[in-house]
Amino acid sequence: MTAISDTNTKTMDISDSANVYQKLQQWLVNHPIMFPLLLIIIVCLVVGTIAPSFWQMANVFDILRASVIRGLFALGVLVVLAAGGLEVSFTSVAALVMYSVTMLVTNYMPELGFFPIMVMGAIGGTLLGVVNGLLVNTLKAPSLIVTIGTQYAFRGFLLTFIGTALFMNIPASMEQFGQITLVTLTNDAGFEVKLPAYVLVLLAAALLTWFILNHTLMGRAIYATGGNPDIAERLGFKVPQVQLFVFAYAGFLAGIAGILHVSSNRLANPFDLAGTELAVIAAVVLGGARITGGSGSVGGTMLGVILITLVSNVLILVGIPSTWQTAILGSFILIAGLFFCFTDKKQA
Amino acid sequence: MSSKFLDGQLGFLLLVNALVVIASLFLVGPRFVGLYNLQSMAIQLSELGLLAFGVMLAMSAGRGGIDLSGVALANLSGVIAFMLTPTFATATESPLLYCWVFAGFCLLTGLAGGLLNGALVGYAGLTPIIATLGTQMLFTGIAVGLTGGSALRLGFIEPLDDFANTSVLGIPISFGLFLAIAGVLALFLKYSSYGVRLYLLGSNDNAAKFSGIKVKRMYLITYTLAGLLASVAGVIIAARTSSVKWDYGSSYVMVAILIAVMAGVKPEGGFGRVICVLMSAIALQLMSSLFNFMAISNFFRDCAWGLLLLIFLFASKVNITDFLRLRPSPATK
Amino acid sequence: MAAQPIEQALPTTRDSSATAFIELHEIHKRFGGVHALKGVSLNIEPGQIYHLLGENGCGKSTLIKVIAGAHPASSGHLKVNGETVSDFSSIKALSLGIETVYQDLSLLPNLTVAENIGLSQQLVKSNGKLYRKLDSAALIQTAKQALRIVELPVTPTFLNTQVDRLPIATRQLVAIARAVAGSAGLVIMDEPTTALTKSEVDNLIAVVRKLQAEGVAVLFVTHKLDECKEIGGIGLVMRDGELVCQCDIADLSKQRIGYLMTGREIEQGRYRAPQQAGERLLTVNQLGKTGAFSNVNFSLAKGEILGITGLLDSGRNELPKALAGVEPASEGTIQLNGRLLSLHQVDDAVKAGIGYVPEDRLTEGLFLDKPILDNAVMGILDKLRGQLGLIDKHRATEHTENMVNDLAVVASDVKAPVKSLSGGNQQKVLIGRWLATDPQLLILHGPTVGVDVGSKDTIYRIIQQQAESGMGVIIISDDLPELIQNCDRIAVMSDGRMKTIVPVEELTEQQLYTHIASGNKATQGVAL
Amino acid sequence: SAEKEIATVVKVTGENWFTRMGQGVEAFGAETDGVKARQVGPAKADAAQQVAIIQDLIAQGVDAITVVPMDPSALEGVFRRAMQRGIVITTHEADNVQNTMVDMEAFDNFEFGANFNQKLAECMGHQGQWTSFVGSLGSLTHVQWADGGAQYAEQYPEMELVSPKNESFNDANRAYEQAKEILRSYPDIKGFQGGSAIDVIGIGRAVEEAGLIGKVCVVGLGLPQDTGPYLESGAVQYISFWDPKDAGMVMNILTNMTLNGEEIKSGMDLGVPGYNDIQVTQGPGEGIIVRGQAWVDVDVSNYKDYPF
Ligand SMILES: Nc1ncnc2c1ncn2[C@@H]1O[C@H](COP(=O)(O)OP(=O)(O)OP(=O)(O)O)[C@@H](O)[C@H]1O
Ligand SMILES: Nc1ncnc2c1ncn2[C@@H]1O[C@H](COP(=O)(O)OP(=O)(O)OP(=O)(O)O)[C@@H](O)[C@H]1O
Ligand SMILES: [Mg+2]
Ligand SMILES: [Mg+2]
Repeated sequence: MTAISDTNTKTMDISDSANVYQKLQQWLVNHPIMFPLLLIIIVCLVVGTIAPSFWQMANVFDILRASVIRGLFALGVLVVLAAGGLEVSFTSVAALVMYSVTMLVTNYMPELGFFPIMVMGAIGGTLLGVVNGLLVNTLKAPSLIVTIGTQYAFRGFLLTFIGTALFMNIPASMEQFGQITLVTLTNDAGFEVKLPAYVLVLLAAALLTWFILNHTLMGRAIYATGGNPDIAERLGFKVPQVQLFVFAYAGFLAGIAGILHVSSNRLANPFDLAGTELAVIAAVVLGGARITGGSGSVGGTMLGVILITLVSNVLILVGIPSTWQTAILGSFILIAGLFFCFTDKKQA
Repeated sequence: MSSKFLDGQLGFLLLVNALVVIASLFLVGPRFVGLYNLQSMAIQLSELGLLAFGVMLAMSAGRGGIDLSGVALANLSGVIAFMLTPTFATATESPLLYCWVFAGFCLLTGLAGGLLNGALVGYAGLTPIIATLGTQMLFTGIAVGLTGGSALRLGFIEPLDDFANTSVLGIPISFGLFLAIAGVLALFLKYSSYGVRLYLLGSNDNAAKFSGIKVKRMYLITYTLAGLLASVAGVIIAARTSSVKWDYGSSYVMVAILIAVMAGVKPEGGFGRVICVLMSAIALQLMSSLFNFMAISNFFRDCAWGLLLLIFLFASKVNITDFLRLRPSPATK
Repeated sequence: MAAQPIEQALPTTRDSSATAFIELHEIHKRFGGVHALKGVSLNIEPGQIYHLLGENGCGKSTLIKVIAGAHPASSGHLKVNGETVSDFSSIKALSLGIETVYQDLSLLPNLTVAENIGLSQQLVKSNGKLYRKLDSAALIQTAKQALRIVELPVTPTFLNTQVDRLPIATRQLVAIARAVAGSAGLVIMDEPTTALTKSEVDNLIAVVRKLQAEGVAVLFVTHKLDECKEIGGIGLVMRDGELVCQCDIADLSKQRIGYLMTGREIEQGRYRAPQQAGERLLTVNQLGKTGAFSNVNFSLAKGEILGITGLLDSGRNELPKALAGVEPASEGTIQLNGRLLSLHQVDDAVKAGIGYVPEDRLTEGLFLDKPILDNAVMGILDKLRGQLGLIDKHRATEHTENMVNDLAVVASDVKAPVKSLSGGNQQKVLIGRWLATDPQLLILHGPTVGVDVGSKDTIYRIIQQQAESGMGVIIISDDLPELIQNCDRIAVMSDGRMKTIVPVEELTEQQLYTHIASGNKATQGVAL
Repeated sequence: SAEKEIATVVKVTGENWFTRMGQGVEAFGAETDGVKARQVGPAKADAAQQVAIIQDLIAQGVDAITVVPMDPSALEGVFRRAMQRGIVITTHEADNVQNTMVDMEAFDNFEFGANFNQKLAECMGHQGQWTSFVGSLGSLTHVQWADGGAQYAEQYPEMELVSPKNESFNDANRAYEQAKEILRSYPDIKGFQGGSAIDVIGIGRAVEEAGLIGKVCVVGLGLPQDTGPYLESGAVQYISFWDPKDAGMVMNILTNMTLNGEEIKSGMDLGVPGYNDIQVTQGPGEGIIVRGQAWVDVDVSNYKDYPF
């Protein structure tokens, strides 16, 4: 019947009337996740050919380790983005949580185990996230602008009322957790490369997020809201509830990220993390999530994160001064933006 | 196009300004409204104000419009001008010529950067956030790359320094320029067909397309204007600090947005008045100086800015659907 | 006409409240100043089929949105199965078994077919709570069943297709599938057949019968009387937000319904004597747009009014967009006064002297938040330039006030936002804007959709006036009386081709309908 | 007014370094009568904010401003204007500023850099690859230390300087990442010379995690308490620093002397340890440069003696 014949012809007149190039296009359109993957491969090949020392396990470990914090942030941003919002306050959330929790524990219960500390961080982050959610719901303003506001408010609060001093004497449990290693290699140069255990946290978070997005009603509700809030509302999805959830979840991940940041750095510095927002959003966008909401996948986001980490870590190897990193990231974002615009047009 | 001059927003802003001034008189004393302080505030105001105008234009054009790349472009234009100018004029022999050439290159860079933003938003159809986020990093990155991250000193160039700091009839020249630009911009937005179309476009870009407004070109022009304004800010910054650096004023992005929102510019587009932006910029400058006078922690000021932004959002009535989808999603009709 | 006695020509509707599935009592609905529902009372009984008839903008969609819990009623109350429902909401309606196919289909563009069909049920199961596991298996099952009912394929590829990649007809079927998926007590369909072919419609009717047999009530909103008659059931006629008749559809003649809907005998009388073709204005040659229409040829004389009609996917919506440069044609030529036009954007068309009043005035036509003034003069800004090339506000205001008077727009002040106007007046402002550009060719797409009787008449007279003064006019509409009353010739499109162009004098509605029906596609019922 | 007001403007408020400096400023204010001394600074390391603060201080009509510039060149203009209005301007860690009356350096920056490298060279056995870090290329003194170190190293042909002046942007984590990169790119690296106060922390961590303690030497600027753990673990051998408290004090002393029109001569004793025999030289502009010998070398044996 017409409906189907239509759909078929749609796909057909692409497939048969198309040369390889168009097929590739179409394939990319259907597999947006391939975009960051391709970029990663390109970067690796370029760097690898210029500097063979790039091909070593050490690199993989380092990139994984360096991806953890950014990865956690990115998952939060992904969820908010999928629901059609935008969030830039997560670094402030993380900083506020990590510094106050660490300080609290150090001063009053230095013996506390790592798990309870992590939980405290998660709860703290979630609460701040809820504040974001409530504000977005009540102010009915673009969430980018709302969270810019809270970003400053949270940071200002932290530095005005809680403290500004960097301190090293963090709780033993945190320090130890940062040290736990999964694998230790001794590389040809004779020094050890460790894969820290906290990469597992990112793994767990990724799995959790994937489950929420793909196997819960909330997940579908998130995409529905991102796709078209009015219709979602009409079909019985409680949009405000979705808003609240996504921001709370982003806060939750930010809180955990903060705690991990402290225990891996073995110091608590309230000035840390600020200013890394854009790189994170860049990662999510590179991973194929539309800034206009309703799309995005965990896999893509993780690839985006790895891509960003790759770019900001390996430039020294190929002798590009680190000063050009920002420019390269910027152009990557634009490329990604253009690419996905193009695929959108293809679909329409 | 047609709205009475003194609307609620403007009245409100005037009130805020009055209150701040009165408060400062009590808290700091007449010194606060002394000529010198007024001048120094005016000088500080100019660069921020120009960036805020850029944000206002982008927001008014709708489609989730915003310009995150303003400061980056301002600094980049300074850097590029610094590198190119010496090939045409030397500061020591012909300072005046040097300054004009410098300004010229700044504006050219601003023009180019603005065109890039405009092309990305208008013709390529990128969401303004992504486009200007990308260009922000790109501009910053180029500036860092070119300068290796360090500041470049212009040194003392008389005319440039005068432009930034000396006053005619008590009005600092740079501020005078800023006021002039504001005036022209206001007139232009209210009485030119571009202005009328801009606000129509902002309020419904689909209808704009159907009624023959050249939407793409409108975005191009709008973001180019924003770029130009940014580069003027770049000139003022360079003149004021007699140097150029990639990360100067990294706190301006948010403050510019704050000024715009305080001024009642609707983030979903279609509304925004120059006079209001001017007033809210002044209000912010007054408060910030007041804080400095009272030696209030600068951290607290950040906090206060954040809260202010939220409060003003609360005050302004914003349409719910626009923050859920920054661009109206294709109707299922 | 407010206190018009409701005709109760139906035994079933007496003392039915005992058996009624849904009872509405004195429902009112206001949007800002628009009073869309003015005290509607209605009983809906199990296994009964209803046809909600009425002019555009009379409140049909609003009524069903209230029943479906999408809009809270401004006043009045609503009972389901005898008990009054408090805080009625979409999810509540769904859980009570009220399923809806909205006029805009209300599909989620970025979700798959399966999800669009199956999710509502899962929501109902968890009664709105989102912190639940998604039962993918059940979702697929529901989707498959529903798709089978409407005879769509159940292949995984189709199930996982994103809805915004489907053609409109398929989307409509998906929306219907969603409605019949659940175990419904009432299925509401707001103009479900606009895009369907005859066979699809027949299939739909079969579905409806099945539902009826299962004791499900069905409420159709439609403009297509033949469909109603074929299906049978109770006709509900609305006029300007009021329910003016509930009676067996079989007992209602077209004329009768026309009278009930409009409150006056619809004079088939034409507005003007047919014109003998004057000087050639527009020549369209081999015009085509991939996926929409192809080799369309026709011409238009100065002062002539040409009607274009056809099914929704016949290309009748894309052709005018091509002529207006909104979505330019991909092949063929357009000549105006013998001058060859190249239309890449609307502005080209405007400059060439073509005006296009789009179909949806709310999203495509007007800038609702902006003053009438801006909306009215935006087309002629360049003409309003004063010294320094700046716009002369006085002349702008003057111009707008003249327009408001000429077109009898009911408005307090030209600085009031257009959204504060009533539907008809909004439409007048929109037309006024285009007349201001004094085009040689004016294209009106559904000029009176959502416009009430009074304004309709005014708008027709304006159109005629312009034609008299030598302007060429094209009206795209599926409101056949409208076409017959206003046009000199009527072109019928189907399958992207221009099938026939018929001079109107030798044409009745019935004949026109058969023209639409003919063509290789079988067709659905005649439009009223 | 009877009481003179001296304002000290630092790069950024809150960091331990400048908190310590604030103590010096307070102490000075306390023990000097007729002078009101306070310290202010921006919330963010942003030159624009520092300029704004100074501009407002001028407007407030303070008698003297002494500044630790975020970015010296960005301040020339505002300094000149301040002095035109008869306000005394002095600086610290900015011996290239023209518009200042006195610039105070705790020591000769090249000597300081050389001192780092001397320690490093000893530790490395005067051979092998080494590299240097700076907070940012913008911060002059860091660059001077790196250059001073490089100059000193030239006398040992076996010592090879690789990818010099890595920017840590005053972020321990960034320094850490950079150090790891270096370790991978130059497997035979033997020594690191840190620039900003947190560089050694980041580098130390990298060395520790790479299990290279004892194989690689790390020296640089650092604060005893912050660097303590790494001194203990042996990842960091030496840190040097000058006591920001004393610096803050001396800045204000010199500023006060300038206010009172007292002459500042070589050999003077300012009564602060490390500044008992100051060297005065002509600066790039009108002003003079005052140097002390106020640096402290610290290793695991004695870092506990310094409570900051
Ligand atoms: N969301 C809304 N805001 C303001 N007015 C509205 C809204 N929805 C409907 N209206 C107005 O309410 C009246 C009834 O609209 P409704 O959509 O019910 O008409 P309808 O009978 O469905 O017309 P059609 O046959 O064209 O679908 C119209 O005047 C319309 O302009
Ligand atoms: N949002 C609004 N704000 C203020 N007044 C409004 C608004 N919407 C409608 N009105 C006014 O309320 C009155 C009733 O509106 P409504 O749409 O029912 O008129 P109508 O009978 O449909 O007229 P028309 O035949 O032109 O559609 C009109 O005078 C209109 O101007
Ligand atoms: Mg309807
Ligand atoms: Mg109406």
